[in-house]
Parts: sequence; structure tokens; C-alpha cells
Amino acid sequence: MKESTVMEKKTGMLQIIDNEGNYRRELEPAIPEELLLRMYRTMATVRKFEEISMGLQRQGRIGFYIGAAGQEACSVGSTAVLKKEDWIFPAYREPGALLLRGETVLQLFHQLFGNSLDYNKGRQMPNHFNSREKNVVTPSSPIATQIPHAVGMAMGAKITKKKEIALTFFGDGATSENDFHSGMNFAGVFKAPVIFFCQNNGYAISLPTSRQTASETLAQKASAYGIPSERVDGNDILAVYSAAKKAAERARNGEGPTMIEALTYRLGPHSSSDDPTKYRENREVEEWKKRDPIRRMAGYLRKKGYLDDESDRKLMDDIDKEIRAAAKKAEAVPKPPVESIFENVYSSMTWNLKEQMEETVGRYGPGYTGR
Amino acid sequence: MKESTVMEKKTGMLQIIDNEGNYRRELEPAIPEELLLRMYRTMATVRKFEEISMGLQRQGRIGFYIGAAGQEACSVGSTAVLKKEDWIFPAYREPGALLLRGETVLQLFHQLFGNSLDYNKGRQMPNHFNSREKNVVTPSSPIATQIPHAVGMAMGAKITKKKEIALTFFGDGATSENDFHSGMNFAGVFKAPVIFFCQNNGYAISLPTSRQTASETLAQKASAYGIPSERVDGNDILAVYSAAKKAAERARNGEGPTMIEALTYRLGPHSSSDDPTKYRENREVEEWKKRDPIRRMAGYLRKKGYLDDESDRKLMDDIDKEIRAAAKKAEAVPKPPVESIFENVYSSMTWNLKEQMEETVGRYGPGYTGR
Amino acid sequence: MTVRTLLQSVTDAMKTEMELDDRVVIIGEDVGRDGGVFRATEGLHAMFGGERVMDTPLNESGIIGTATGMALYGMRPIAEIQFMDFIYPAFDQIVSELAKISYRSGGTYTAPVVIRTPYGGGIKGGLYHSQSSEVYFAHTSGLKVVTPSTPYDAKGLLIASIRDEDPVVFLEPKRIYRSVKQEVPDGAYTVPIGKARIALEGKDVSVITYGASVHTCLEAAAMVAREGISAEVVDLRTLSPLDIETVLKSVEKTGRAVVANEAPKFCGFGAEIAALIAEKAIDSLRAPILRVSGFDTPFTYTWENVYLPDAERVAGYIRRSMSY
Amino acid sequence: MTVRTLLQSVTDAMKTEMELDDRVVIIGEDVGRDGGVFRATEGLHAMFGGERVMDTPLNESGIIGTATGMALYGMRPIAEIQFMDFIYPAFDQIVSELAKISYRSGGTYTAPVVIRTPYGGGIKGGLYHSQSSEVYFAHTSGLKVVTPSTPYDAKGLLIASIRDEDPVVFLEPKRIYRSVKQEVPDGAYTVPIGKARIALEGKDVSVITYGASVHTCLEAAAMVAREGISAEVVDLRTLSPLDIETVLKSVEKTGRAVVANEAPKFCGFGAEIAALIAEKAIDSLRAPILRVSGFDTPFTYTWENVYLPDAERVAGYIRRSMSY
Ligand SMILES: Cc1ncc(C[n+]2csc(CCOP(=O)(O)OP(=O)(O)O)c2C)c(N)n1
Ligand SMILES: Cc1ncc(C[n+]2csc(CCOP(=O)(O)OP(=O)(O)O)c2C)c(N)n1
Ligand SMILES: [Mg+2]
Ligand SMILES: [Mg+2]
Repeated sequence: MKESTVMEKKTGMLQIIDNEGNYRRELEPAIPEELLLRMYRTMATVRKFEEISMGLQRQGRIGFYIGAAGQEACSVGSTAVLKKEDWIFPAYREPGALLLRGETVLQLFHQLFGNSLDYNKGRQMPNHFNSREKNVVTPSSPIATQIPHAVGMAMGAKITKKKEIALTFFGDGATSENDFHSGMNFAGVFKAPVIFFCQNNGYAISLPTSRQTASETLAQKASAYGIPSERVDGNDILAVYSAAKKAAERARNGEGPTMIEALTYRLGPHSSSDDPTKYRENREVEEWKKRDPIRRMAGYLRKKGYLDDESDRKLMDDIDKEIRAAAKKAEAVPKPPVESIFENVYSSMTWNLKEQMEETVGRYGPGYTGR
Repeated sequence: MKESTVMEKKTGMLQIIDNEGNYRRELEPAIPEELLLRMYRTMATVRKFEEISMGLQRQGRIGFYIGAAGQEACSVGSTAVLKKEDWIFPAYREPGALLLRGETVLQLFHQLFGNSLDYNKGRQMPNHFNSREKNVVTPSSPIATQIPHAVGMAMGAKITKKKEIALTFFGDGATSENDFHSGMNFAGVFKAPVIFFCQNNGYAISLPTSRQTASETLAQKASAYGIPSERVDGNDILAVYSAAKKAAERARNGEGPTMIEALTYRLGPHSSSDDPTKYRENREVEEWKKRDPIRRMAGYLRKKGYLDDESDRKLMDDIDKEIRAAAKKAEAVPKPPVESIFENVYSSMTWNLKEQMEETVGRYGPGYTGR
Repeated sequence: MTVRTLLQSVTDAMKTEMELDDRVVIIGEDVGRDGGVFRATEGLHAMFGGERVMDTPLNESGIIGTATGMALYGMRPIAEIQFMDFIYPAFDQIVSELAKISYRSGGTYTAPVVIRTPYGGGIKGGLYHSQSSEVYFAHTSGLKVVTPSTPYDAKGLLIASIRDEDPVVFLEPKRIYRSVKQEVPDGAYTVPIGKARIALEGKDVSVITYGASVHTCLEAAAMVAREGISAEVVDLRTLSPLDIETVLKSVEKTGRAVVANEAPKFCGFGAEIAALIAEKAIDSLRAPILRVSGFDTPFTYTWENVYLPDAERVAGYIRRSMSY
Repeated sequence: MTVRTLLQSVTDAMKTEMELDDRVVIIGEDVGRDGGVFRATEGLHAMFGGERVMDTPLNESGIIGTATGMALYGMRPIAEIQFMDFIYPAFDQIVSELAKISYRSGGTYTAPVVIRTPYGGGIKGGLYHSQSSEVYFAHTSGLKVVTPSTPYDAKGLLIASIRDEDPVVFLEPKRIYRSVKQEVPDGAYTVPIGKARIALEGKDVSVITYGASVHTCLEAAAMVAREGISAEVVDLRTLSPLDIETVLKSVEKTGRAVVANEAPKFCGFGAEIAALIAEKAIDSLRAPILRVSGFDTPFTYTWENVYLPDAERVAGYIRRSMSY
């Protein structure tokens, strides 16, 4: 595999499969076929979901989209090592984490459309996926704020002698934010069972990682907090899985937190509002397309004999159908009623909210959904 | 010198003079006798100033005091390497920095009394020493906020192609704050000519450094930002000077920032409001008294033939007299007039402030100073 | 019943709830062995151990952020911020996260954190140990803001805050931590959040206030009483959600309103009270709505006694209202 | 004169001042090669280079903190915060440092930083790309808070802000970045900070507003004009220091006040306007002082058009005031 100019500095990183799916037997983790196929399906679903959603966005049917293309192995490979009682604190490029845990594409579409079945009741922009049932905790837009939450949850599990651990996702840019610093430091001091998963995709919007910090690697930032860390090829699902597995074991054994820096790349724009040609070369994108994590995993699965042309095509067809059907269904669901604007601010509605709700209902009518 | 249980972990630190003032010739920096004596006098002044001020505090003549006893070598040794055009961004344990730059004890007392000659016009608690003339920038109470200011000033100097550099002081506790993280990271990225001087005195109020962070040393935090760092014996004026000198040269040569971790100890309470027996052993204090930086420097000066019993006694007498006279003088200075409350909020007074000032003057009379 | 200071009531409230409910933990700087810089957590570390009374690194956003994580997980953390003046590094965690978690998740997650912090002047704390920035939090939808003025209320309101499903910013008027004493019941009881208290009944003018200023206003009321003015003193106890009914009822009765607090006046909490009265009870008014507040300056060290509205200043505003 | 959008005026103001004054630099996230997420700094990196148009790491307190250091050193930094919703990590640097440096140092140091940030709803930004939290800053003594509603004012006020000795929070109503166009002079000119503008003269009711809401109010005024109501629309332009004279003069003339903004109502900026009127002009009032604002909830994605006061809602309040 050719060295990239952008991402891989002299410091090493764990890699198990190459661009063609050849793998290093001595490092290959033992993942059951069923799980491998589920991981593959999830990654492919994320990719297709994005393709279709970006289309909806361009047609003005949803307001915004923020994609994960090229980074699917990160959230899927790490989520795969968790138990279902463990908690996930995502950013916005981890629909894969929810899907692998069994959240439906339909539910994700409810969120994109902000309709009445959206768990968030239409309050957040697209891609702020939250699922109480799947222990995926409500993300927000401000960068890095979820990190101390993951640490606090893990501290709580430790205090109450539970076995649950936390996994949190963030980007390279997030390592500069205050909450990375506070979260990492608290985790180190309290030996919290948490996995810090940094998706270093080379850019924070337009800023390359080399201008984000003068630190040689992001992984080495962990040493400032007495936390061990590992660098992995983030487009290599086996490498991600292995590193996460080790980190999860450490956490479960009371050995505290681990940071993982996964070197990856977003193939698309930062979001549907972004024009990446302003700040990066097409050549670089092309280079990274060769390392597509889905193609690499497919290669591996074929070599293992778990996948062939036909089963792959059928899978892709199924996914496509599922997604298109879900999009249609979600789009047809009405908005939450206007009264919902005033709910969940407090556990019970205060007088001023009631006053404002009454005024609103007075204008739009009770149960108004825009139709 | 005996190893301390609290401070010195396995990682090494630069030390040049021992507790008796014996020194390692091969490491001895070339400091002119005049400067050495001025540094010594400054350290002794800081100590005496504290003793007398704590007395004033106990008598209720000033409201508060926050001391530097035991840490004098840090601010004095590092300030000594600067040029007078360089800028200092202090915390609250660096009266030594001001005094070495020629600020008077009398002026410091004006600050403690918050009188009309205080540069701050009586707005801050004691020990928030500021001196525009000496390029010592107005400190505040929130921990670590001065760090990005120092970086910004240094970035400014670099952009405008000036030669000035910045020196900022902070404690071990401050390394946990957000502004340490942001300041260090910006400095690394912009290669700002700044010296980060961390006085690791083993405690942040009651919290020992070992609970402040799981990092082995504080110095190693610098590597998270691509910044070189050094650990020194903070009670060893020559070690402090040498490390600071090297850092200043790097900064002036366009090589960017340096972090210095100085291992030291505050012999007194955190502040006049603190009871350190709640969180530390007397044994530990006694251990550190043996490493008193002033005694160690005196030993060195004697060995160099720059100081003897008589000149030392005379010096201490002079200092004592100077300080007592200054305290008396400052105490007699009236408060700033009540109108001053409303000044400097904005460059020109707004209508609401005028209204409030008029009401106040209406009640207390114009130019009221409490007498 | 035991005679307690406001500070002792705060400690007692935490102790009481920690005994009753395992989920309650304390997190903050120097809250452990040291017992807190104001001694609010004294003894609790010894009683409940370091896992329930957690000394943290020096980082306020870490304190609030991890407390939030614990609350999401089902615990009931009480986060102490050493001085209100040092809450701002945690501002993002408070206003972007804590306040909005329930809303943004459609109520699927809640974060019942109590943030305790001493506030206000009167201890010679100068610019950075004296601030009253309650309005930042009162303006933030999703937060409740509570502030007691008596030991009884301190305990009852703090227990109510700990039991509340919503995040609560619990402001402790440090000036009266030790100066006000009162018989306080032992064991658990609550004072409801969102209910004001008539601290003194009167009929000529309503003085609406909270926190340490309640005592200043009572003193002022005693002063003007000698001049034949009967002032009613309303202690809000909760700033958000505000007890609008009690405020309006009082103003409708007296026809005059003076709002007193020690925060800067411009856009301060007093403005909301004045605005609500001007919106909902204007016809009962026989005088302009007056606000007596701290100045629109940062806090000051040397002149703190002039900065803080004292009884004489409040009395002056009452007289001004009466003579209109 | 060139026809410019509000956004183009902002860019032009920076360009103009950077050409005139070497001390002016820009610092923020993605402000360099990318030209800013709203394109406000487009072209400036190419013109002035990376040392004067600085792309920073992702950290808002670092942006404000280093800008403050530069200002202390004598420079004139303009710090861009990508969205007002992301200003809170810098809150401590803004309220504890920037706002208080002049005061706490007895005026020996000043920190003339301009913080530019887009604010307000209307771009389908949901909870975290739509906020209007101006009152946090307006309440903070030591800060000036400015917000234009027209391209002409945007340029003139921004240049005045850059030249001001005090720190200025410059709030850009992003909803009207591109929708309002106007002839704007080329080259430097200033619009004074602290002076409101009568956007529309009227005699029956004063509608006091600022930012994007100015246009909503003008629309509302046009609506009610058809019903024979003559509304005066006051565009504050500066929130702090407030132009109290213009506000009072208008209310004294009309006898009626409606305050309109899109921030949450409770303790919002509208409260101060109402409180000042209730204090200083109560005898001119012929109706309660009404506030039409955003709701006391976080911002919402799906229902943003209901959340934001539109002309019809403002008109409703005007009618309510008139029919009192
Ligand atoms: C506190 C804050 N500041 C700024 C932003 C605007 N913003 C959104 S995403 C982003 C870049 C994030 O970069 P990174 O952490 O590398 O994640 P990536 O988008 O590359 O996955 C920025 C600056 C934000 N959301 N929050
Ligand atoms: C933001 C903030 N939080 C809390 C405090 C209260 N406080 C004052 S000094 C201090 C400890 C500082 O420790 P360290 O940085 O080690 O400096 P030292 O006092 O030991 O010199 C604390 C917690 C503060 N001043 N600012
Ligand atoms: Mg990135
Ligand atoms: Mg310390």
C-alpha cells in the first residue's frame, strides 16, 4: 500500500488488510462469519444511505447532510467489539454505530426529515442520530462536548460497580477542543472504562491535521493524560476491530481508558454545505478512493469465502431497496404537532411555556402539523 | 539531595546547586555578580514581603494574601533571562518577576491595600500585581486564562517581526484547565515565541499533582502540542535560569515555544484563607524547608565569594526596613475616589454608568474616599 | 430540629440525600479531604468515601461534563463550582449540553445534575470572587435556577433540586453562609421549586428580591416602616421557573414595585421582573418600576460596600417609589 | 457606491480597514483559504496572506484568548466565531478576560478585539446553528454589542467597531446575509456605535427591534399600516451601550411599545428595553409594554418558521397594543 503524503507520518500504525483484501494471518482477529457479514452490510448501508440522502438534500427534500463515506470502518469496526449494554457517545459521522446495533434505516430517515417519529422530535439538524434504546447517546453539534459525557458515564459505571463501558467518537479537529482535554484528563485520573476513538480524516472542515496541531501524531496526545494509545489504519476494518477489542478488554478489566487514532479520510465534502475543492486536491481524493474500506473488506470476505459476486450484488440490491422504501415512508410521516415545540424543555411545562404554547395553538390550531 | 516522595518521579530533572550551595561547575551558567546579587535580593524581598503582608492580613489591615514562599527561584530565575521589552503574563505567585524588573515594594503594597495609587484602582484582590510600565500584564483570578494571552502576544510579535518574547507562569493545577490546552496548541501550531513556565508545587489547593493528572510528568504534556520541554529543580535558581535561558534563545531564534516544568513547593498555605494541615503532612513541609531556594542561593553566593555573613545581614536589614516603611506609607494612602468605580469599564463613560455615578456621588459626596 | 447556618443546611441537605439515595454523588474541586473552600462538603468525604465525594482536577467543564455523563447514566450528581466567577469555563457544557439534552433528544435522555455554587459579594473577594451572573442561567431554557435566603429554604430547596428531573443551578449566597441561623428540621424535607415566599407582608410597595439581598431588603423595610411605609418583601427563591403569580399578586395589591438584587442592572434579572410587571400588571401601577442593583461595572474590591446595594440604598428606592 | 449584500459589506469593511491599518488581523476557523463557512473572509487570505488572515485550530477560547493577547500587544484583531452557537467554549475568555481587562488593570491595559459571529435563525440550522444569545454579552459590563440590519450599517458599524478602543461583540444576522442589498459607499466610513436609527417613522406605536427582526417589523408595520396603524420602527443597531434617548423619545411620542427580537423571551434583551421604559417613561404609556420574541425553548429544526416571530406575529402584538 502506497504511503500517503497527508496522513501517515513516520509513526507506525496497525494494518491487517491491504487494498485488495489480502490479510496478515498472524494479526487476523477471530470474528464469526455472521458478524463479519453484518459489519459489511452495515458499512454498505451507510454508504448507500449517504448517497440517497445527499440526493434528497440536493432536491431540497431534506435540509442538510453530513456524510461518512470512506470512514465506515471506524464506527462499525469499533462498535462491533461492544456488548449491547455498553454506551456509545457519537459525533455525526457514525450512523454505522446505530445500524450495527440494530437501529433501522427508517428511524434514521425519521431523524433526517425531523418528523413526528424522529426520537428528537424534529429539533436537531440531520445526522444527529440518537437512540435511547440502543444506548447511543444524543449527540449535539458543538465539537467534542460528548467526550466528558462518555467519561462521566464510565466513571458512573465504575462507581456503581457495573460492567458497562463507554465508546466515544470524535475527529482530529476535536482533539483541539477544550472538552477533549478535560475528558481525557478526567478519564486518566479516574481510570474510567472508556474508549476514545479519534477518526483522523485529515481535515477539520478546511484545516489539515498538520495545521490542527504541531504534535507528530494525535495518538501521542494521550500520553499527556497517562492514557495508552494506538494508531490504526482506519480504513481497515480488522485493524480497527483489533485495537478496539484490546481497548475494550482493558476497560473491562479495570485498566482504564485507551485512545485510538484511526487514520482515515472523508471521500465527500465536510457536509452538504461544503466545497472541498477549495482546500484539497482531487489527486488526494483519488489516492484515498483506492483504500476504500468497503472495497477492502469485500476483498477480505471474498478471500475468506464469505462473499462472492452474486451474494454481493444481491446484498447491494437489498440495501438499495430497503433504503429507498424507508426514505419514502419517512417522508410521508407528518411533522410533530406544534405543541411539541414546548415539550421536554422541563419535565413539566412551566407557565411561560404554556402561555407561549397557547398563543401558538391559537394561531395554528391544536395538533397542527403543517398540513 | 534526598528524593522526595511527592514530587520527583522517575523522570529526571536539571539540578545545578544542592541544598548547601555546592554546584556543578560544568553546568553553571555565566551570570554576572551584579545580576546574581540582584536576584538574591529580589528573592529575599519576596520572602520578607510575604512575612510582613501575612502579618498585616492577620491584623485585618489587608484583606487577603497569597504567598510564594519556597517558590521564589522560579519567577526570579526565569525573569532574569528576559530583556526588558519582553512581556510577562503572571499568575499570582510572581511578585519576584515585578521586583526584579524594578517595580517597587511600595507599588506592590498599593495593590495590597487597593488604594488610589494602585495601578488597578483597587479593583482586584491582593496579589494581582500588574505593571504596564514593566511589561507585566494584568493577571486575573481564573486559573490559566493568561496562557493564551501570552501566546497571542507572542504571535503578534512574530507577525509584526518584532523581537519580543513572552513568558507566562502557571501552576500544576493550571495544566488541567482548558486554556492550557488551547494556549499550548496554538503556540505549537503558530510557533509562537513563548516560554511556558509551570511551577509544579505539588498541590492545587488541596489536590496533589498525582491526582491532578495521570501523566507521569507535567513536562511531557508539551509533546501533545509538538513543543519541547524540560524539567528543572525549581528551588535551584541556576537550573531555572539555565533552562529559561535556553528557552528564550529558542524563542528569539524563531524556533518557537518551550515548556518548563519546575519542581517546587509552597512552604505556606495556599492563601491566607487556607489550612494546609487538612491535606498535607508536616513532615513533607519540613523536608522541603531543607531545599529552601533562598538558602541554597545564599550557599552558592558564599561559595562564589559574593556574599558573607555581614553583607547578608545588612541586606536583610535593608530589605526589612524598606518593606516596613513601604507598608506604612501605602496604608496611609487614601482609597480611590468613589467616582473611580465607574471608570475604565469603557473608554468613555456610558449614560447608565453616568447615572449610577451621579447617584453614588449624590449619596457619598464628590471625591469621597471613605474618610 | 437543629439550629443551623445556611452553610450547615447545605451540607446537611447533601448528607441527608446521600444517605437516602445511592445515586447521589458529589464532584468538584477540593470537595473531598479538604471539605470545600467554604467547608460545604465537610465530613462527607469521611462518611461516603472518595467514590461518592470526588475531588477533581482543576477543570470546570470537566466537572460539569462528567457530571452530565453520570446523570445520563442514571446517577444524581451534585457538582460544586468553587465560586460562581469560575463557572464560565463550563459554560458550554452547561448551556449547550446540560440545558438542552432533554430537548434535543426529544425527552429520551434527561440529565438531572445540580450545580451548586457560591455567589455574590460581601466577602472582600474583589472582581473575581463576588459575581452574581444568575441571568446567564435564567435566560437559558432548560435550566432551573434556585437561590435560598434562609437555612430552612437552603436545605429544602437543595433536596428538591437533587430530586428534580431537570438540571438545576443552585446559587448559594455566600455572604450569608454563616450569618443567618435558624431552626432546621433534621431529616429530609423539600421546599418546592418555583414557589416564592412572602418574607414580609406589607401593603404600600412590593420589594421583589432573592438571595442575600432578601436580608438587605428586610432591613430596608424596617427602616421605612419607621417612616410609616409598609413594604412587602417577596423572596423569589426560584428565578426560573419564576413564581409569576406571587409577584403579580403582590404588585396588584401594593401598586408599586421595587426590584432589588446585587447583579449589574443592565439586562440583569431585575429587568425580567420589571418587564413582566409592565406587561401583565401595568394598570395597577402607581409609580415607575424601579430597580436597585449592582452597578454596570465589574465587581470591585476596595469599594465593594458602595457597589452592593445596602439597606439605605434600597430604602432610598422605596421612598422614591412612594413619593412618586 | 456599489450594491452590496450585508455579507459583502462585512467583507468589504474588513478589507478596507486591513488596507488602512496594518494592525488589523483576522483569526478564526476556516477563515483562510476556505474564506469562512459563510464566505465572509473570501479573498482576504489571498490579499493579505496567512499571517494576517489566520486559520486556527478548532478551539474558540484559543481564538479569543490569543486575539486578546494580540490586542494587549497593540494589534486590532478581528476574531470570527463560526456560529454564535459555538461561542460558549470561549465564554470565560470573553466575560472574565476580554470584558474586564481594562477595568481590572485600572485602564493601564485595553483589549480592542472585535468578535464577529453570525447569529439567529432562518437558515434551517436547528438547535445549534440558529441561536441568539446576545443578552449574555449585553449583560456583561465592559463589552459593547453591535448588530446591523442593513449593508450600509454593517460596513460602517464594523469599521467603527474595529476602531473602537473597547472590545466589541459584532453580531451578524445571518438570515439576511444575502437577502438585503443596498448601495454602499466604497472606502472607509463609520456608523457610530451607540446610536439607534428610526427605520420607519410612525406615531401610534413604537416597535423596538434589531438585527434580522428589523425587516420582519418593517413588514409588520406595512401590514398594520393597511389597517390605519402608524408604527414607528426603531432599529437599535447597538445593544450595549443602548441608545436610550431614541427609545424613550419614540415611546414618549407614541405612548405604546412593542419590543421584538428572536431570542428566547425570558430574561432576553427585550426585558431590558421594557424595564427601562417602565422606569423612565411609564407615564407616557397607554398600553402594557409587549414583547414578541422567540420561545423560551431551545431553537428547533422542524418548526423554525413557527419559532421565529414573523410579520404576522409581530403585527398581532402591534394590534394588541393598539386595542388596549
Ligand atoms: C465548538 C464548535 N466549533 C465549531 C464548529 C463548526 N464545525 C463543525 S464540524 C467542524 C470540524 C470538525 O472537524 P473534526 O473534529 O476533524 O471532525 P470531522 O468533521 O473531520 O469528522 C467544525 C469546525 C462546531 N460544530 N463546534
Ligand atoms: C477557573 C478557576 N477555578 C478555580 C479557582 C480556584 N482556585 C484558585 S487557586 C486554585 C489552585 C491552583 O493550583 P495551581 O495551578 O497548582 O497553582 P498554585 O496555587 O499551586 O500556585 C484554585 C482551584 C480559580 N481561581 N479559577
Ligand atoms: Mg476531521
Ligand atoms: Mg500548584
